[in-house]
Amino acid sequence: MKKLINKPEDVVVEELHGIEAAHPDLVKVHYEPNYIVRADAPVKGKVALVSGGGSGHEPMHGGFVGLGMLDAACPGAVFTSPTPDQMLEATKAVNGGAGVLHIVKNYTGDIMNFEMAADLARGDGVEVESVVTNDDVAVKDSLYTAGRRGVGITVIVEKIAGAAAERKHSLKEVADIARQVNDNGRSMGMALTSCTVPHAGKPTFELGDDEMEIGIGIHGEPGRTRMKLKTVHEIVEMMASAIVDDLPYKSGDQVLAFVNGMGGTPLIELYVVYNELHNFLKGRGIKIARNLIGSYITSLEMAGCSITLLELDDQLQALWDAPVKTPGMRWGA
Amino acid sequence: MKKLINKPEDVVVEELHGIEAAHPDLVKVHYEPNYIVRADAPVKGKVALVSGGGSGHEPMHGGFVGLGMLDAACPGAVFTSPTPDQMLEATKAVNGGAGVLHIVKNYTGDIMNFEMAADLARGDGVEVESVVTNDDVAVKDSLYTAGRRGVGITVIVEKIAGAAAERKHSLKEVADIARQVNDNGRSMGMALTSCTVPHAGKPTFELGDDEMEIGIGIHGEPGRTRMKLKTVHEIVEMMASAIVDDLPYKSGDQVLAFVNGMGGTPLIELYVVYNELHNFLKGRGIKIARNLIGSYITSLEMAGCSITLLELDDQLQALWDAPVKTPGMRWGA
Amino acid sequence: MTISRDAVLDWLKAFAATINENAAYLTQLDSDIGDGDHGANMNRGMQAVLTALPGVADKDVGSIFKTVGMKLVSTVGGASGPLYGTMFMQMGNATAGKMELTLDDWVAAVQAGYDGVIMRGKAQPGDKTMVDALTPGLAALKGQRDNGAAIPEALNAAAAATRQGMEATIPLVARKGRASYLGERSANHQDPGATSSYYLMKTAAETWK
Amino acid sequence: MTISRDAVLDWLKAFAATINENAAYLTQLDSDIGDGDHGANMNRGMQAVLTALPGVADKDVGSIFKTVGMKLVSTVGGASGPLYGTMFMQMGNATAGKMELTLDDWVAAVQAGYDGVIMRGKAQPGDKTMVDALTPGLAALKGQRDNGAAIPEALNAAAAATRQGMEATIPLVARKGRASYLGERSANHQDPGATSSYYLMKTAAETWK
Ligand SMILES: Nc1ncnc2c1ncn2[C@@H]1O[C@H](COP(=O)(O)OP(=O)(O)O)[C@@H](O)[C@H]1O
Ligand SMILES: Nc1ncnc2c1ncn2[C@@H]1O[C@H](COP(=O)(O)OP(=O)(O)O)[C@@H](O)[C@H]1O
Ligand SMILES: [Mg+2]
Ligand SMILES: [Mg+2]
Ligand SMILES: [Mg+2]
Ligand SMILES: [Mg+2]
Repeated sequence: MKKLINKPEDVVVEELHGIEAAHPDLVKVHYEPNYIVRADAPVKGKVALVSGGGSGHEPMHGGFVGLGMLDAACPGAVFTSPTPDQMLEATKAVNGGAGVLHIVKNYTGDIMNFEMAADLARGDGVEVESVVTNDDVAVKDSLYTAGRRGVGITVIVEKIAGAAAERKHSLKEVADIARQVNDNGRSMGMALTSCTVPHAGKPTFELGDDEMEIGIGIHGEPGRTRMKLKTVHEIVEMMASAIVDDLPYKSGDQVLAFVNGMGGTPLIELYVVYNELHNFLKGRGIKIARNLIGSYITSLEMAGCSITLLELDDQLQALWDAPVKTPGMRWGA
Repeated sequence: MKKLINKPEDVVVEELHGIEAAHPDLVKVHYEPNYIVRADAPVKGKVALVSGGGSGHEPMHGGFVGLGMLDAACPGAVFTSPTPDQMLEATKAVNGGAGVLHIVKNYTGDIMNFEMAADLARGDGVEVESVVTNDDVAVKDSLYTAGRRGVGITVIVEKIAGAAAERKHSLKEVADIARQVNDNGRSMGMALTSCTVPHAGKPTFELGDDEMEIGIGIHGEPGRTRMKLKTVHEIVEMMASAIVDDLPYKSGDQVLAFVNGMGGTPLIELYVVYNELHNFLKGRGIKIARNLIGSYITSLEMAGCSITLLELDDQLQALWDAPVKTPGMRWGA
Repeated sequence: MTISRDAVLDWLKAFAATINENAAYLTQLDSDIGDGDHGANMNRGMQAVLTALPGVADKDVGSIFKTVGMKLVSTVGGASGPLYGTMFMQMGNATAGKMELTLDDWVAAVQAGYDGVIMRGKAQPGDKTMVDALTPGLAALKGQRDNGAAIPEALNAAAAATRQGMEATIPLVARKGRASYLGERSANHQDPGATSSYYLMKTAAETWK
Repeated sequence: MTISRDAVLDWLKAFAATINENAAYLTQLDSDIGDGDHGANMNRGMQAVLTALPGVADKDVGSIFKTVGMKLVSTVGGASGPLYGTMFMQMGNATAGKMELTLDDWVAAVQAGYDGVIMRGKAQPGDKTMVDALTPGLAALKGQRDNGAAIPEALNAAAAATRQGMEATIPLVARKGRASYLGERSANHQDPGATSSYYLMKTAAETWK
């Protein structure tokens, strides 16, 4: 295992120390339980957004705390959902009196821990709503299963709902906008390499030199199919058509296109992916009105990418364009 | 070789197509010869900044074209200096009448190609100054050698000189500020893995599972020493003390600290590095007044990091804080 | 024969030790069909539980179990944190005030814990989760109790049934938890949570004999 | 015997073919002590030169060389682009207007090209660059000319000396170019640019015999 770390068990806390030292103007870090809040929390009269999940997906979620995005993020151990006490304390710390929205990725652990935290917070008199993201078309959806994973759309939900909260929309309105984003968003991911969880010490899965894994999640889980490596043209076609056909996105639609690196993918490749995606969508009559290209929701050092599309309307586009000032995403401020 | 590409020989042009499709509001792309200019070029009465170098270091340089940073970037083949005709055309395209500054990393190829381009541009009546960056303390400096490589400081020179140009400083003033940044900046890099140049098809160097390479450059060149993998605490101590002792940076100094990922390093590790660097500098009485953490000057998918320090004064700090709006670096706008 | 408060503490220590010894194995099982952290998760939780036990050494069994449950909830995270945490908290409710447990008390505790896992995780038998290990284990325990078995006998039978339930997860295609994302590829692997649940019943049988 | 304009074109084609055949080898040499692109760089340049040759087929040797130089400058990049480009442009200056070359003309051309490389790259013999191959090559050529040798003889001697110069780069520690960053570790490797320079002299000897 080759990593820039000291001991596997110290990675998350040392990362938090790094974030605290780097961004005192933007965030404050609380330890035991661990959570990150924006420097000016709680913001009176504003709906507060709390998210969280396992570590190893940086900049998500801790890098998205700040003006126009999250009020708090709760980092768990690497790839492990944080615990209800983290979420409860974070929820109380950022509650500005207008209620708190929990943004939860659809994983059994995240759902259950946030559920317990929300129950406890409500018991303490805090108004809490939860929005679950589940945009991964690689997973078959059914009433009898855990359902689709929450992946790339989570970043966009946090940005857009964060902008809505900044405009002092009510808790119900912010939650509805978050749900609208999730409902109109779809994603799919692929990996060229596995990642190595620090405390596991070896790659989660093994891939041959000429193989790739299609339909991976963000936790180094193997995907649904393994196949021979293909050209980026073929890879994007596979992923984008699965996404486009699922919602479906139709000719004439305006979308936000998000090309995401999994942590070990260089930007040069992401632009090559974006070029293919641009051409693919053009062929389907779909217009990219906004885009985001970079490594925003990652799986440690995994090489690979994911594609997320969101159907935009005027309101969502304006909220996307609104100022954001966080360690991991910044514009207009 | 596992990459999200079609054919090795098409990577750079397809990347340029991706950049062109993604950022029409910020940049325009010209082909044959290849260069990227800001969308509103030439800016009348402003000194224009032109940089360039081999591709594979994204977001540098193409991602730094825009308000407050570069006016043009010339991408060469992967890890190969661009050619004089690219630089000449880019220079003429962005010349707003106040002269053009060439920002050149100190590599034989870059120096010679930019030299030829500057001669040609002067022949065409354009006023050109050149600034060479050479901040890599891993390389022994001497009159008889090629001298130190230009690495991390290049990003900071482009940002700070870009801000100075935006304030309508003269060509000489902008060049002097750029040289001041270079003179007060020092860097060092290390690698956990090699990278693979697309047309070479296999890793430039081989590292054992328990080895790392210290003192690498940004072209997948092997470094000066290979050693057993150490903790991040020890690695940062080695790199930071080489940097600090070189200028030297002294107790009481205010610095900009730049922790850079080489392309395949996840952000979680960069924050762990930053935490160590913060503690190291604190121990030396050096205060980090500003920081930059992320993958800004990369070597394809190489895993590893570099550290750059710049001694700040009030002017440099104000120029660093000034608005910048490019695909790869953005704040205040 | 009854199970004393001290015996309960001994069981918890034995369970923590077994989890510790098998952490790498549990993580390996979870790497195959999940995200490779089940062993680390459970070990982190049970080590935290060990540090909390001295504080409740003189408390009733219900308080001990509730403390264990809360500790697990606040230190494990993931799916197993709320599931094992809820299990122990519900076992605590069912044994509130008791300084020792009869077989009936133990059956009621396991039933309450089991119901808590179902309430929290909404899994059904056959979904390839810890529920597949616990369901036959609980059934065996009740059967033994109804037949008037002694505690060691009943616990041995429950452990054996739990083990069978654990092994029966191997051919299943997961419908809950992370393993469900793998679809058909989740078959031919033993569920990690079912395995840690087997350790729970096995260490009880080994401790209370 | 003189070297006709057509023979010059044949030499350039032979050089391009040799670079193409040995591109992977040159890149391998450059991977060891540089950045692994010298073969790709030279090949990209010489392939571009091939497409430009028909346009100057009826021109004088000076024009042919200048076109080659400009094509190399605009397509190669890196260190070798300006170096080989300047070399050919200076060779073009030295042969302006000539429709064929005597041995004296050729010596003057190589001397001019060599001076261009030194002017552009400021390397000295012993720095472990292409200069180390060209220096003995040029010296041998001049010696042969002074001794009244015929063209084939002179070229063969020059190629042999260039080869020795190339091989002599192996033990050197680089002081110029990327290899210099390796310090002592650059020793025990043959310089890629010295190798491509050997191909230049070797293909001349093989073509003009
Ligand atoms: N809905 C559920 N109900 C019951 N048990 C479940 C459920 N989901 C997952 N599990 C159990 O949790 C185990 C995984 O736990 P763990 O790896 O610690 O958490 P995570 O899946 O969050 O990484 C699975 O092996 C399974 O037995
Ligand atoms: N200053 C110099 N003078 C002469 N030749 C040089 C100089 N620097 C480098 N070279 C030659 O250039 C060769 C490398 O060329 P190439 O790999 O194409 O360019 P780059 O080093 O830019 O990648 C070296 O092997 C060496 O022979
Ligand atoms: Mg987990
Ligand atoms: Mg090169
Ligand atoms: Mg798990
Ligand atoms: Mg080279």
